[in-house]
Amino acid sequence: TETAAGGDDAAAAGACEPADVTLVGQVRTESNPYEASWLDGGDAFAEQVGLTQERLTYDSDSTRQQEQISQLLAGDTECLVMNILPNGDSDTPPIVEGAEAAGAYLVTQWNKPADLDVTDYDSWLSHITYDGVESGKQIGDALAEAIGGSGGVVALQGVLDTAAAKDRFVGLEESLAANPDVELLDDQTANFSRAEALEVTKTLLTKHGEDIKGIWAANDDMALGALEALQQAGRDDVAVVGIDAVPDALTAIQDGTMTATVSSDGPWQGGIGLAIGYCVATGELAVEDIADEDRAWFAEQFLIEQDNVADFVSPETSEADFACDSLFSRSQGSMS
Amino acid sequence: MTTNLQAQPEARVPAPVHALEVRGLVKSYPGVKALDGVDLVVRQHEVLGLAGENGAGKSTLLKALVGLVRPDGGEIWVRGEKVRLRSIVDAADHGIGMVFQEQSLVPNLTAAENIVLGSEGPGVRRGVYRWNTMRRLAQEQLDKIGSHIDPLARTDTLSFADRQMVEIAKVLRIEERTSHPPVIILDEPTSVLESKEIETLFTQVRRLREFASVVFVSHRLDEVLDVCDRVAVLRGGRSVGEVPAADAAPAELHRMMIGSTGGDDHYHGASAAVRSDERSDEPRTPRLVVRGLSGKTFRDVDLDVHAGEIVGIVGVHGSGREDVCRALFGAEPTTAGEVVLDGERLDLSGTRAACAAGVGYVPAERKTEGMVGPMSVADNMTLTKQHSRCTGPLVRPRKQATLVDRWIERLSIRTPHRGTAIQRLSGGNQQKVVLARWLVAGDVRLLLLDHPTRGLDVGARSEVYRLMRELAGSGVATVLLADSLEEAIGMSDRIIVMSDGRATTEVAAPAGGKPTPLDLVKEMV
Amino acid sequence: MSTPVITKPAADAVVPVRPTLGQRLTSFMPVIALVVLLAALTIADPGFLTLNSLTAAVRTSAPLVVLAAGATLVVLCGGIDLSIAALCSLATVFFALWLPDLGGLTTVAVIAATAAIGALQGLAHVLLRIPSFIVTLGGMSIFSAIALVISDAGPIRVVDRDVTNWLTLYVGGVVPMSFVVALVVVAVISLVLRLTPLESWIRATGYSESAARLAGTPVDVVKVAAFTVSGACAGLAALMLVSRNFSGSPSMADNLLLPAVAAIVVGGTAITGGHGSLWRSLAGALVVTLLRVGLPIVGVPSAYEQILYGAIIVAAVALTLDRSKVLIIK
Amino acid sequence: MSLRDAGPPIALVVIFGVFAVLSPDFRTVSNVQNVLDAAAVLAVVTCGISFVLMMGSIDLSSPGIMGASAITVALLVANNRNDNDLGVLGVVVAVLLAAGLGCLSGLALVVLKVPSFMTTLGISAVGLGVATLMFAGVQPNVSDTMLQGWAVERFLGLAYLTWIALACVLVGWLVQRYSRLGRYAFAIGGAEEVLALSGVKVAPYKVAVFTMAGAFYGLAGVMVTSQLGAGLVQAGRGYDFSAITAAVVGGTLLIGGRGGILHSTVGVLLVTVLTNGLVQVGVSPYWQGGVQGLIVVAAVAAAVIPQRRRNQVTK
Ligand SMILES: Nc1ncnc2c1ncn2[C@@H]1O[C@H](COP(=O)(O)OP(=O)(O)OP(=O)(O)O)[C@@H](O)[C@H]1O
Ligand SMILES: Nc1ncnc2c1ncn2[C@@H]1O[C@H](COP(=O)(O)OP(=O)(O)OP(=O)(O)O)[C@@H](O)[C@H]1O
Ligand SMILES: O[C@@H]1[C@@H](O)[C@H](O)OC[C@H]1O
Ligand SMILES: [Mg+2]
Ligand SMILES: [Mg+2]
Repeated sequence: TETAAGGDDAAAAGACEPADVTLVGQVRTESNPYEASWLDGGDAFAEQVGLTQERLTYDSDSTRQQEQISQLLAGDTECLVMNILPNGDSDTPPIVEGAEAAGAYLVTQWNKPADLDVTDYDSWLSHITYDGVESGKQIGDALAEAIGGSGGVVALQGVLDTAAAKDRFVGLEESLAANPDVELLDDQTANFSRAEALEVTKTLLTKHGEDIKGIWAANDDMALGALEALQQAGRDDVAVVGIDAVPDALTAIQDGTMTATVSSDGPWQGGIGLAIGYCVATGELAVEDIADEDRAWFAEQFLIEQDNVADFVSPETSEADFACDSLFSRSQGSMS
Repeated sequence: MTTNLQAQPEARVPAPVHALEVRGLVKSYPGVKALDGVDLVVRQHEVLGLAGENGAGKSTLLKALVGLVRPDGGEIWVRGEKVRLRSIVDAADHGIGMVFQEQSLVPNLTAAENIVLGSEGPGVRRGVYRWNTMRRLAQEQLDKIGSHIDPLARTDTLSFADRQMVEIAKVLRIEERTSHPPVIILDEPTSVLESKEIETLFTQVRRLREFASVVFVSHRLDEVLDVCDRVAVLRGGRSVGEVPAADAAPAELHRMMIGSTGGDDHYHGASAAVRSDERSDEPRTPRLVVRGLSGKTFRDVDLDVHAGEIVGIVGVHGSGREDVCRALFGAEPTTAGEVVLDGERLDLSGTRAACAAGVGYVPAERKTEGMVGPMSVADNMTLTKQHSRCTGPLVRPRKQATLVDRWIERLSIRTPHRGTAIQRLSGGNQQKVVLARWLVAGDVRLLLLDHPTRGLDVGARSEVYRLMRELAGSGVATVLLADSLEEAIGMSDRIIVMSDGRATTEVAAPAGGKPTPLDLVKEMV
Repeated sequence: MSTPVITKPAADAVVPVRPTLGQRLTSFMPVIALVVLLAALTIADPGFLTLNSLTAAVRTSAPLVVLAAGATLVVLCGGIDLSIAALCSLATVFFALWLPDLGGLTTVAVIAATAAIGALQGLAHVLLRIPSFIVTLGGMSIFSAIALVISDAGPIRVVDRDVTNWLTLYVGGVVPMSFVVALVVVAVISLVLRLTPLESWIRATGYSESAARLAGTPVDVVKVAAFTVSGACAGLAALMLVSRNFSGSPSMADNLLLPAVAAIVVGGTAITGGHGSLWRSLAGALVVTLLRVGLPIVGVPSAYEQILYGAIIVAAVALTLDRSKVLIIK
Repeated sequence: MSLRDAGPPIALVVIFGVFAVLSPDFRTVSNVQNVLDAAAVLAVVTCGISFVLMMGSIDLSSPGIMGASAITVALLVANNRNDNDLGVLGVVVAVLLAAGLGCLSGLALVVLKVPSFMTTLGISAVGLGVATLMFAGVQPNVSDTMLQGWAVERFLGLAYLTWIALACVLVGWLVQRYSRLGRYAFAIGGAEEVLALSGVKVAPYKVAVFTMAGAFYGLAGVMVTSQLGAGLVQAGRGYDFSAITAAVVGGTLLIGGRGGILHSTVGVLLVTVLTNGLVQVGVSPYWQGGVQGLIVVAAVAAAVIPQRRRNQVTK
């Protein structure tokens, strides 16, 4: 008894005609602006090479993600390119192993167990993420500065069992260590959700009242929920920071109601994963030629505040971003 | 007796227009022809009795008359006009209404709402309730039958008999609905009433005759003959004849019902059929000894039942006798007392322990407590004594089939097949299956029977009596909550009178020395 | 008995009892629904009907089948178990945590633990008389909290794959072992029910609890047993997930709750209890799986996918539910 | 209210008391206001589901229906996606759409004879699909001042939304007590077959109840949109189970024919006080869900103790 799924033609790199390549982008849901823009970026890249992208969503449901992928890998995998947002860290290994066994080209983003090494695999071309510790610290520092270096803040955490949530919180702790007069009054989870953030913030506002000078949110959706709560409580003296640079957050920063966010470039993420896969599949790039530090890397990110927000309002991806010879130009270095 | 004292429409116009006429009505269910060409005439201003064995097709016929059963063939004529009754509303518009065999009230509504349900009239304006009007409407109906219940009481807080009164009050609303004399159908309305309530009901029925026609079903044949003007008899889904009530005897009716000259009249002769009495002299330890049993609704009950003895318990509503039975079966918590069965303490913590100890219980509420409706006759019959169909832990379908078929035969249960869902059987036949449940293994030592003959026809009833005696003969101790005082007297060797949760008196009732109903009633009040 | 008083009525012999074609069909409806769905997907995308694809689909369905099978017992008893998915997630964490110490015994230990937890819920239900909906809804949040805390809110890698590897093999090269195990679970439970009094006890409890109790059916024991098996199945499903994901995580199976309940209902088991079977849930789970993986793979856009999913599960139940067994549809 | 119904209110008082003792932050007036404000949306959803539960049916459609209505209202009032500015009319249309979806689940129940568990689950998926279609990848943000004002402006210390919720509870109570629809919904839960025997056609009432429930969910979706200032597909996430929990905890049982709007509202307050109190007393976020589950089970257990009987049926 041996495995039936998958082909034995694994990683026969570079054999595909451009027209034979199948492009698949998979995110959690199309009802989240950031993730929807990711798929749009994928479409843009596909158009650029005269193909279409198959858009898959799994509704934040890990099992469903696995199910879709194993079904996908049971089909024709020879020239299959997948740009995947794993739901959580633990969802990455089975995806990677499935792709490896089937010989499909895979790029993952955001979530990966730290000890899973991309260079151990042939089909898993690259893993891209933003440095969560760094972004958590950057907005922490921005928050500290906004409240004048001292005072109480509360933290809204993301989905507790994701690396993004944990890393960002570690970043906040680093920032707090560097700003000894800023006190963390409370931390609660609002699961990356705007609605939950609204409720939790309301409760925290009654609990800590005037002591709250700032709110640190692990993403912009929660920051926006917190802003609503502040507005409803008639508080305009509280600084709010988030991460993701979603359009609404940028508007809020322009208006001055929000202090800072960190850019995550959805359209670029949607395109770049497919571009890496496409270049390898069509033989323009060989896996062996990808430098080890480009197999798992942090993408460039920017702290966005009122003074530079105008530069980010309409994120543009250019064809040049996806050219086979400049795929890794946004790298900020290898994940340690 | 109620011979035709009331004004009958004597004026015989050439073609008399009947209130209701049925011609050749046919209805089949999978495996059974419930109606096989029934003809029936209901005259204006008469009370027509409908008699027949369990499963003869009475309920089916009546349901067809109120549009609940769509007949396969035949005709229904109302006041000389051929009709098709599509629904109960349709029937009501034709002036036909019915009180069903199984109670049909919404338990969590008030009595008033139940009475006007579906025809609230001025009680609801533009979808909005007018509670005062509603109460008044209901009160009018209740007044008709002289009931004193609070119209705004929730129905599930009422006693069974009061609920029956609510049902009758409800069907009388039909008077308000039509200008013609209505036809009111009562399917076994008395089976759960006390004698006083029955009298009230009969007064009502006689009153109704003045402006309506009534169809009345009961298995108590003397009662049928008492209240009806004429009795029609069904057998096997066919009309087999009719008799004027004035000059018929129960035995004659019974003969028509079963289609042969049946044996002795078990109904009235019950007390005659009593077994050997040699054992009455020497004292023996009773099989069941109850001492000081107390619970929510009863206190300090002492009770002895010997092997082979049938002990009846009588008492009015609220006497607590049902709860004593349930307590002995572990289905009702007790607060004090001791129960010993055959020298061993009986575990009252649950029904399972009771079953294991050889106690059997037949509840009064057959539909909800006695049977599992969608399950087959066979599975209902072997539900308790699983070992009777098993070898070791394994079910043996063949063994079950043989066993069940034997009991179907033995108790003459009318069912197309042992695999038929029990809910498709007539009430009486359902009851036989429930009773058989305790007998299939032959290991029951104490039987607690709460109204075991409720809804049974005369034949089935005497069959059950015979069975009870046979069981007693084989040493089973029986506690009987009888359906009527006569039954209690006829079947019991001893009768305990309960009132207010206490066993007050004990009356011996040996064969040949039976008390009269009057004797008992004296003890009860 | 002496003289027969009641004559056998002639009517009994008239109409032979044989299930009508319609009745026969209703018991096959879940399978028919499955075939129709498969055909529709194949028409939408002819590439869908390949051996590889079917193999992947049944492999995918295995944990869902097991979860649904266990919960079917609870539903047949007239209750519901909303905790299966959370318990399954918790079990993946147990497995990952215990594996280093217990090695080969982990499988047994995890299934025993979830069975015990299931039993505990059953006991709370029958002893405290709390509706199963509430007990298991509470269980759901309690198990999630425990899983979150003991896992330190993150996935735990399973490095030693030897213990779960057998589940990833293929029987005869095509049938995934995990699906075979799921089939065995369904078959064994069904057989045990069929061959022993358990089936009639469970049905009686589901159709009419008070009648069952007054007939001496061990209602409470039956219910606790159903919850225990349901818990054990959650443990087994966890094993399958771990074998597939190489890790345990506190929310891994959480999203399988509604699909599992949908599988039970789509199979035609009455949510009110009494009527239904594990085979029906098996077919239901396959239908649900095909919808979950099939619709996106044949290229239905995600918004339309949800609309289609909603419409199809309702249509499937309309097809499979035997209404002669369930008089009132709530 | 009979003694039988007293359990949940007592539990509410006890839990409130315990938190008040444990946390000075909890027992402030502003926190009580906060609890009431926080209960508003759940109260409206629960109003709708209570009628369904009273019939003995179940309703899992609120996530989808709320999502669809949230996006609809956000796109119809003044917003950043288009030039619509329908104001109150937009709210009405969203509620009507929601009522239409509710009506669909009712129709599927009575026409196709599919259990409500499934029809509402299906309709929820359909609603989410419709919402996702309208969402089209770009967050619709509300700039309508009326809608924004509902969440911000206050009357007697409570947000307008809270007053809307109170009005819903009142309307629900009147419907339940004085309308044929309400009483029949109650009766359907008590003995559906009997209504048919009395010549009442239950199907239209069932459809009407699901339609009314849909309308309540629609209004709740609008309220969430007002609070968040944006139309979210996920506006109704989790409200299905929390509304059922609240209703059951308050004594509107799943078997039907029991409880009612006031019972359910007590349940809503109980659940909201719990959520708020656990944060106030500083229970770790990891444990909050678990503690809440435990207390809900305990509260229901305590509430059923006085009603316990030997041969009681518990499903
Ligand atoms: N819904 C049904 N499905 C199948 N068979 C039925 C159904 N209703 C009645 N029957 C069958 O039709 C026959 C007539 O039943 P019916 O209830 O009319 O008898 P009945 O005369 O009222 O008996 P009882 O005195 O016991 O009430 C019985 O054999 C019964 O099993
Ligand atoms: N006042 C009375 N006069 C004559 N007989 C009576 C009287 N009260 C009760 N009986 C008889 O006593 C027996 C029991 O009466 P009843 O009708 O109350 O039984 P039941 O309905 O099963 O009892 P219960 O409803 O106690 O709770 C019956 O045989 C009934 O005929
Ligand atoms: O907002 C994003 C969140 O939805 C995802 O889970 O992780 C990355 C975050 O930036
Ligand atoms: Mg009858
Ligand atoms: Mg009585």
